[in-house]
Amino acid sequence: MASSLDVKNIRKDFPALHQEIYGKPLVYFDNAATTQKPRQVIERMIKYYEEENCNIHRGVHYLSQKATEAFENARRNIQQFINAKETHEIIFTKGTTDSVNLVKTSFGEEFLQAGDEVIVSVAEHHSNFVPWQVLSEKKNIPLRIIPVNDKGELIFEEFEKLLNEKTKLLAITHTSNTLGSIVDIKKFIDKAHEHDVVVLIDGAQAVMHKQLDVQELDCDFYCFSGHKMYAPMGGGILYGKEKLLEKMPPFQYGGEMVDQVTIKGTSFNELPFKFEAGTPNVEAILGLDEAIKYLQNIGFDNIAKYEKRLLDYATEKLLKIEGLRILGTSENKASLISFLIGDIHPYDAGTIIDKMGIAVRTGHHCAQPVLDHFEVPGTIRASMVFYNTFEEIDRLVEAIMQVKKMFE
Amino acid sequence: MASSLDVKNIRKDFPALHQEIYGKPLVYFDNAATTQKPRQVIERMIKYYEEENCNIHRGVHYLSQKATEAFENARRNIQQFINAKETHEIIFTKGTTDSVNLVKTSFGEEFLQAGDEVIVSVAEHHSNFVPWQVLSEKKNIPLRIIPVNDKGELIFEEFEKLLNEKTKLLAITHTSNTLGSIVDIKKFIDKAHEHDVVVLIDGAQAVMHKQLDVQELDCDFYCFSGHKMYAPMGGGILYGKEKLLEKMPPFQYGGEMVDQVTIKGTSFNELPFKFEAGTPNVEAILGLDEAIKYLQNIGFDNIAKYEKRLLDYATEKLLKIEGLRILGTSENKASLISFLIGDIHPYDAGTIIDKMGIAVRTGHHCAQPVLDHFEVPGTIRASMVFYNTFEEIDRLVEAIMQVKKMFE
Amino acid sequence: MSIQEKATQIEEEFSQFEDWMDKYNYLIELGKDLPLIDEKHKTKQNLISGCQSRVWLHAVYEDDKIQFTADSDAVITKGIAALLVRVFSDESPDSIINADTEFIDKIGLKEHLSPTRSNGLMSMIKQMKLYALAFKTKA
Amino acid sequence: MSIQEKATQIEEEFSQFEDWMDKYNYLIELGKDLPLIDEKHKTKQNLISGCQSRVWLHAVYEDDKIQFTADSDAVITKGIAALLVRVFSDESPDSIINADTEFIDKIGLKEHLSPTRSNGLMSMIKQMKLYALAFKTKA
Ligand SMILES: Cc1ncc(COP(=O)(O)O)c(C=O)c1O
Ligand SMILES: Cc1ncc(COP(=O)(O)O)c(C=O)c1O
Repeated sequence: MASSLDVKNIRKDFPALHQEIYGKPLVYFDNAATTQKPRQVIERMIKYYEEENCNIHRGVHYLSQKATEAFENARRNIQQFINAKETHEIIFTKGTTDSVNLVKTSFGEEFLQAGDEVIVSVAEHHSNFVPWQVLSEKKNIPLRIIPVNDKGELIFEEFEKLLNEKTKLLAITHTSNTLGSIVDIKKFIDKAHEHDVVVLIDGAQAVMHKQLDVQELDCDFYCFSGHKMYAPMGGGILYGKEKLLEKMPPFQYGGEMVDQVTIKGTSFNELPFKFEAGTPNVEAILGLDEAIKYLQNIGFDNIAKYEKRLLDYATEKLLKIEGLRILGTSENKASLISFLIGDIHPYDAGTIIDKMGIAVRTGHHCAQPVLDHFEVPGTIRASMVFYNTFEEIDRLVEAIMQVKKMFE
Repeated sequence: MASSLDVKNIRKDFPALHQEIYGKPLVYFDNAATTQKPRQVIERMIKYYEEENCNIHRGVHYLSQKATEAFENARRNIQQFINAKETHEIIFTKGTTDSVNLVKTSFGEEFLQAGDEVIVSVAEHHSNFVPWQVLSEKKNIPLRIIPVNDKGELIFEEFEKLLNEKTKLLAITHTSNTLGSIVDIKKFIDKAHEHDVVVLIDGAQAVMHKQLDVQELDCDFYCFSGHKMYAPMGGGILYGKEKLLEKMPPFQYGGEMVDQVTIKGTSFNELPFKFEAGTPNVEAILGLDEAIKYLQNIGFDNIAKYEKRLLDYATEKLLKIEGLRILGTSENKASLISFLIGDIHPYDAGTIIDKMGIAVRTGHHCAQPVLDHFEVPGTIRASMVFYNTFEEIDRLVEAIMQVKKMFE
Repeated sequence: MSIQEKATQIEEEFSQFEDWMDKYNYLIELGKDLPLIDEKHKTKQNLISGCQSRVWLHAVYEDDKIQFTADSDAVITKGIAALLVRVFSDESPDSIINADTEFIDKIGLKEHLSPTRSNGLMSMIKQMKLYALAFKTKA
Repeated sequence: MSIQEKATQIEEEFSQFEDWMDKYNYLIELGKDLPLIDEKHKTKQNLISGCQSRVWLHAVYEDDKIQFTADSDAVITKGIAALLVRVFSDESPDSIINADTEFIDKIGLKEHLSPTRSNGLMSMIKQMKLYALAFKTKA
């Protein structure tokens, strides 16, 4: 394990970072949308297709055996990575959205009744907001919304006020994709559990920045996506406590999730297969396994320290720009910055910043409710990870100065 | 376009075919489970991750634009490939199972009522059987089952008898994954439409063997998987007629499928995005696009002709083996053979055939109802495609002789 | 001037720019000349809501010609809207229905018309054609 | 003989085979020696249904020892079941609970014990240990 972070060498692992965009070296600051992949992950996928590709489970032949072993081994590694108690508490999904929808369907629609209440926060990504809103409308389950303060932090006291004996589920983000605020979820989970409230955490923006321990957190469900943590697209995780997963009905039907089928009726396979209908995306899961190894090899401490330095440097530099305003100013923040430049529209700013070779995201970041709260139509978001550099931040500052020159 | 099929050169495109298993060159006859990928497809994926990887849609920056264009371009190509009328009739899913479940949820649960009836066949893969069985139980919708004759063909006259004014949906396979029978679905579709019955076709085993035309067939839904047609895992297609898709509610919630979200309520995006929640698997779709190009380049006529020759050769050779019995003897058959060797258990046979370096599938092939019908616990299935050879069939025959020697 | 002539004129204007910055500066200027939609027509009904920027569009029909006015909250969107209004305004429904927006590609602004970019411009063009169709049927 | 001794004995028996075919032929032979489950115990309750093959398992407890009988519809599964029965039968609940199945790996049949292979053998081992546990608590 490297004792500190050698960004120059790390960048060599990421082929996509060495491109030119409009004749300028690419600066990739759209990591919260999706991360680039290290060659180790790409090579793992190639190896899979060149040497192992096979439909897994239940096959008696060599390749099937080998691919199944690799796949189930990945499940064990992911279990250890998040410190889940049981291997079968790791359910493979398409991504965070799929994971949340699974819980909405197999837990929410099944066990929540009219009159029960669900609590979310105003800072949720649509993927952890709309499913509950739809459930709320369909089953007449009031949706309670935790507000944020001016720094963009979930207000714990307001959450406490929303809690009552009707509350059955709390679904909140670990880290806001728009404001960057890291929520002290342990505090929310403990409080919720005092009232026997089941807790789902959207970890899509958290799990790549800091070592996770679901047993310590004691959350009931935890969701995340592979593609946001240096793994291929199309793979995600739902962690759920065995006790809950056991009693939930399947989400989709067909393939591996079935035990016995007769024209009279069907019995379902055990965990985790019960929730994994259809041919699984083996490639994406093996890639995720490899990505986790890659991160562990760099070391989560090193990553966290370096990303904090990037965040501090960028914050300082950006705040020096006249008229620039940062949304989300919690002390406990992931390395992403949402900002506005005076009255300049994010679309205008984004267009020019792009022309300068820098990929940032503009718009509502699939989190309209919290932008409504701050009364802005959108922001510019620069999200940085361990392969970004201080020089890249300087280039962003330059680009912003250019934007100001053109639109002010 | 090649005028006929040059298998020697084609095999060079498939790295996975050039492996040794137990010291013997691999014979891959498990193509109905999943196919191997040509290097063109693998290279497309690598290119994506090295040069284009990005979260698509709504991004204003260069990479996002480029990836979005490639993605939407793939949608247009797939539309043309199956001759759908509109681009937005192509919905990207995880695979066939996901596609069928989408229709089960957004059409079945929404528009079918207690007392309505659904017709499936006994030859369905679990993925097109269990969803309807579960719906049937949940909503009290009788499930009617089209039987097969001794050749393993769906009996059209029996289907006609099952049809009545209560029938609302017909969900049948285009090609049986266990028996190989190709269903004359046009006949079933026309008959069903006479009674205003909506028709879903499971094309998982059909679309890689023969050119498809959904407008000519006039089916209402058509489902297939990328990984069974030389494309990466994790991508599939639901084709649906605009008129039906328009009125169906979303399947999952979050991300791209949303239009406006407020804490008061949410409006949904238009087709096809309405059904595509969460970050899509761009890589899998670009890979599918490339796989289709690869197939078109060889030519579907060439593929069909060659695969027919393989099937005829294998059938002839296998039938010469004493005690060998083929399940599924329709004249109109895909290039796969399910068989039993005397009283030898498929597991025993499969284990030995594997040791001889040949990948076949044994067991119930996720199609238990039809095996119950034939009163066998499972079969051995060899499924062949255009990269297989006559010599490989000879090796299978040898392996079967070995099995007989050991167990008879 | 016909739609085609106006489009060619715009292509010529843009051909003088050597770098993207001059082009965008000119676009910003053009935005300022956009015949602005009357405040009273800036209604919810006339709003085209993209997820990146918003566009308002209004149309009047007189003497077999349509006159468009528009606005946007983003300056670049406004500049492109100005180009579209300039080309499509003062034209008959028929010529609008048959017109294409090739010139936008040619002057290197194609990316802003991507259907998935969601800045309101694609919907604006669609809306302009719908107006033309509606006025034609009425006429 | 202890479980460990029996396992070692099996390893020695298998070490004489040079190729897989001899090994499987021997396994087929062993299947024939499996103490077959009495037809009357071949009940649904004693059935372990894998999706590849099926296994029946029965257990009796006498003098602090468990005796297993079994059967399978597949010959190779039966051979491996025979090995498991030979090692685990005539042992005390405690030794069964603590035993492992390393010897199966060592003689190169590991693949048949893969939890996802679904031939009934993994569940058979689980079931043997559950019997041991049950008899122990009863004792
Ligand atoms: C006929 C048929 N339908 C459905 C499926 C399910 O496809 P998938 O596992 O890709 O969802 C398969 C393949 O396993 C199949 O052969
Ligand atoms: C906080 C948060 N939740 C959920 C999601 C949805 O993830 P995915 O699109 O991978 O399903 C995202 C990313 O877009 C996110 O940032």
